[in-house]
Amino acid sequence: MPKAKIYVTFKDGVLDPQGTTVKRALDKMGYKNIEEVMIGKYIEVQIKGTDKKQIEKEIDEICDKLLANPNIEKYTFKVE
Amino acid sequence: MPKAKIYVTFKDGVLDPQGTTVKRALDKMGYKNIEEVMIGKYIEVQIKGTDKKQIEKEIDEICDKLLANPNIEKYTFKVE
Amino acid sequence: MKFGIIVFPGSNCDRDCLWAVEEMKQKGEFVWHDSKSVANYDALILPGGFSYGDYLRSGAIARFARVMDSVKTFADKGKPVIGICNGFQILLEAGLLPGAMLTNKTLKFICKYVNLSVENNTSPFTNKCEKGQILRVPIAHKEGNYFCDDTLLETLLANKQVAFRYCDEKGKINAETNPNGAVYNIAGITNKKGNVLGLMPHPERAMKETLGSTDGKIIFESVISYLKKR
Amino acid sequence: MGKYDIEITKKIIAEHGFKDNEYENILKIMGRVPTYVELGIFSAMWSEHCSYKHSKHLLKKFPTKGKYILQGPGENAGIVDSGTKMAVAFKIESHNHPSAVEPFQGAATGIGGILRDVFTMGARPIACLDSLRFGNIKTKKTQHLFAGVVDGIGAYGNCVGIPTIAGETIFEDVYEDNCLVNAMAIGLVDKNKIAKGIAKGVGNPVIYIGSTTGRDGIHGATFASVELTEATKEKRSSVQVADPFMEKLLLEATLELIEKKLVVGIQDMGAAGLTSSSTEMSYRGGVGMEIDIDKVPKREKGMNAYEVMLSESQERMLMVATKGKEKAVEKVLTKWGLHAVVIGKVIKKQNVVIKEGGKIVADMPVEPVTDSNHKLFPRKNQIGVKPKYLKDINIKNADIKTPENLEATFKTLVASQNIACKNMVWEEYDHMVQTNTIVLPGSDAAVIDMKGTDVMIATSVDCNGRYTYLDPFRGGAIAVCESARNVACSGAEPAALTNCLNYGSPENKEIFWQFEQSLAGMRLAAKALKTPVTGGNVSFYNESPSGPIYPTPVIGMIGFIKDKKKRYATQFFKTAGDRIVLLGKNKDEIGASEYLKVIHGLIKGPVPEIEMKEEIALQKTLREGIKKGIIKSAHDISDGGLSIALAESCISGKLHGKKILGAYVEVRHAIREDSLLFGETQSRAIVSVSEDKLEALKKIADKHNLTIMEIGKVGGDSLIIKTAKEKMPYVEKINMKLLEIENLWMNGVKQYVG
Ligand SMILES: Nc1ncnc2c1ncn2[C@@H]1O[C@H](COP(=O)(O)OP(=O)(O)O)[C@@H](O)[C@H]1O
Ligand SMILES: [Mg+2]
Repeated sequence: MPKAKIYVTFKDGVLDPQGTTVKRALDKMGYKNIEEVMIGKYIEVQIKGTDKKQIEKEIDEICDKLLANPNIEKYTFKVE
Repeated sequence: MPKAKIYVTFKDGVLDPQGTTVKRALDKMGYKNIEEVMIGKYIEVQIKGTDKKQIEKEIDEICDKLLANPNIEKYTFKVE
Repeated sequence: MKFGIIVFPGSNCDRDCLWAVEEMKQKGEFVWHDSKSVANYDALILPGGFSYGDYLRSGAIARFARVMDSVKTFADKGKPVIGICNGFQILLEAGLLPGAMLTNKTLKFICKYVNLSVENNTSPFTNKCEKGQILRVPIAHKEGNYFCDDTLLETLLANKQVAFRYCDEKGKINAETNPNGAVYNIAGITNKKGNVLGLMPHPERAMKETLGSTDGKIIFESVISYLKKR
Repeated sequence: MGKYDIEITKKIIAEHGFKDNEYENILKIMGRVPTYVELGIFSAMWSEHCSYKHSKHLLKKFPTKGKYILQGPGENAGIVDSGTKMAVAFKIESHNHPSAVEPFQGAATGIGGILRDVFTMGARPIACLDSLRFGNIKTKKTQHLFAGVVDGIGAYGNCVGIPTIAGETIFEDVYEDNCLVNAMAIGLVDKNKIAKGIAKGVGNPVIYIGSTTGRDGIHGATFASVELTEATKEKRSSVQVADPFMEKLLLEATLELIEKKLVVGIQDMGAAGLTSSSTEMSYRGGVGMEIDIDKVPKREKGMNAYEVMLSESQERMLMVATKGKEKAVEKVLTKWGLHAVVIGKVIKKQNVVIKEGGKIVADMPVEPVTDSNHKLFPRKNQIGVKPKYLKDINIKNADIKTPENLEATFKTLVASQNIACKNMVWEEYDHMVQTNTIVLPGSDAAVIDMKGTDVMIATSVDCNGRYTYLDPFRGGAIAVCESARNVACSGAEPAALTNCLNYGSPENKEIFWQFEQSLAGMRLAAKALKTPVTGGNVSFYNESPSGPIYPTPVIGMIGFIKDKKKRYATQFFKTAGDRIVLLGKNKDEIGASEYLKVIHGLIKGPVPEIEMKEEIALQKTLREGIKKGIIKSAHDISDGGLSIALAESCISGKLHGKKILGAYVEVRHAIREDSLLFGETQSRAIVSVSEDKLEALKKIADKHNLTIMEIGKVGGDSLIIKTAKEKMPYVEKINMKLLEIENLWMNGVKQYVG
């Protein structure tokens, strides 16, 4: 069955409280090379269908409507 | 600067309440083709360094120690 | 007056809101999220809780509940809608209010009494308050870190949409009195028209001296007075 | 039989952890070699965790009857009468081992389990309490466990909408590798609508509700019955992940089903999952059950009957409904987004019959699997032997030097881990949802209002494991007294208790002695205070390679304030000018104290004496004084002694939005200065009254034969304590600004956990 891999990340300029905290924790743990951490979502969707175009359209739709909040997040995906 | 892309997902057999709930929501919204949803984390780390091996080692370490919960999660990553 | 209280499967302040409405000697009714109409209410409350476990993002799934279309129509007619905590998050996700909610800067759930400064006393929800009045009301949330960009903030200010800001007991507003990292210490906003309020603090928990404060009442009093005049 | 007809070898028997002649008994019960599935069921049901084989005979000795008791031990939760239409269901349970392995999910699922125990009775949960024990907060490991556990408890209770209103948080080295996470839940149930975990009515459908069954937690009950080593951690099959939203759906649906009288019997699938729920429900109803494994909703492909029966996946319920009402049941469940899956039926033969692929894979009599009175049911009549460590356990006061600078001692103590404020814990919990929390965390007991009645419920969880270690009998008695005393400080009458008994391995005779003795102490106190035991939980095998934990019998106490005026007290001072009064007698006791541990580095006895007569006199005085509106604040003296109790009375009001208020105190005494300021002599409390009520208070105390002494006055911005021996002049021992004390107290723990 086709699988969509979806990546949801924060838009530029949106503060990422989790990323900031993890970065600070890593600092404290002695990982001095880490410059920046961004924590987003990785979503895998198993989807029925054979028409890749159609599937991509559907995935794009559910990302836009539900999986990401366009006010603060952006997304990319690939269908395999 | 090198960037590591990290994917954290649940180990097989571990309950994913978020995924199940989102799947149910999509059902209700009329997306009947969606068979399964898994929600994990996607993390981007900007890291200083030139030695790819070394960077990979460091990323692996922070995944294991901090970014993933080895009791229930697994991870993969790639350094770009 | 008749208040409709929208109940999602994971709402958990629905009963508290009903109780608060009844404490104010008003009628209240639960409205199941699958309902088609909310037309026969004078005001709506979207209560706190975890509508769908708050999985994915708080309020993200709730926004698609069937009742939300009629909530929009209700709001478009200029009738008062209050979203408390999770209700606020739902209104944001549904686009009834501008902006978005991020995880608290501490990454932790915070439940405690805070002080709010009333920024605007012309809305249906604050008309009984003095401007700058300080209200003691509890918060209880993990995702209450209100976010908007500078442009939106300017718009909010220009339209007097900021209803409440976190302050200390003397009214001082600064980073220290900001419990969750919200932009501009924002605790509550209204829509442009002023008839939709979203706020993170729980006025329904501050209705009685024995619960720690009666300051929540003034928000309900304001709505009731507004409805009477309408 | 069946496709998993694995040959039962010696090795397989050994792997199931059977001891002594248990396997021989199985052969006698079955009259044949058991199937693999049957063996698994026996192993789970006969594990310590489910069978209580080491403890049952001692638990039976607890007082269990009294004027308030509607449901004693034996059901999913105990129930007490509040005198209103609604009764109070409550229970405590441990989730120690899962939390040690995976703190967030372990603690979260612990809350889930205890909530289900309460709502399966038809009770709507109104509060949770948590009793937590970790190693030293200064270690990375403890900080990690602490953060995860607190986060997990909060995430779960907050989502379901149950306020977590009280608890305790204790740090002692012995818990470093074996933290304790005990959770208690309280619910309200209509007296006429109490549901039970019972199967009745041959032919009635057996319905499965909730989350899917996965491979998680297989043999959890057995796992809870072994010591924690690296090897057992590895062996642990995948961790259970909490789904609080599912719990919320189950809660609402269950209550609606019960309300609509669609339930014959219902029970959650807790320890040993489908196995224990099916056998226990059958046993209570004197019937049997047939279950078709193929119908059970599974999360993973290829799961067999053995795995399905032993899975401990969370958020699942088993219910028996009346035949013909399936549609009505389905309707309620659909409303909540759930499904009713009929997986079997009630049968006459008192056996549990498990089918898979059309074949019978288990067919076993219910009684010997479940009933501890059955002659073949395992029991271990262990006899304890007094531990060797107790030989030289007591110090002589004379060997301990009183510190020169008592103010410095006070400073160290007020910032020490077990005394410092725990607000960062309860602030992660929604403790106000449901708008009934009258006394928020940060006072001796939490008080919850029962709206629309003249009744309020006061509750507290307590235990001092160090006391129980140093003197199991007294420790047990004190645990009961302290929880009752905390409840009395709010003005309530203690009504009943639930207990979570956390110990090391019962196979160790010395540990078993701790168990016997502490239970004897608890019995004594519970009888004297008229607080029967309505149930609880035993958690043995709390050991790691570094040794056993302190014997830790955690008491969860429920009390009532019944009064039209609903008068209650909190621990902090109210008004400048009020008089400060010490209730109870000061004794020369420094043994077992926080002071002895923190300042002198000694974990030594003697544990303070406990005299039930004095304890009862104190509690009666507190209650009467509060009810009559005389006592304005009441705080019992516990960890850290008199000086700490005074300090807390001054500063803790700030957490409740009140001003902090200083105190000027002068105490005459005939004991050591350190005993007076830091000793933990029992049955004492600090109260405050307005000046004109002093006489009235004295009268009440006299009536109950309680020692009472006016020691000072509320006011100012400092805590000043002066002491004097007999006729000598007063000497100032402590004089500190409250802001400084508050700073130390608020940051003692916070500095390590941010
Ligand atoms: N884990 C916790 N959860 C909730 N409340 C807690 C927790 N730990 C401590 N508290 C609260 O902190 C206050 C002080 O606790 P404690 O020192 O154990 O009191 P006491 O000595 O009177 O038993 C109490 O109100 C208690 O409920
Ligand atoms: Mg106390």
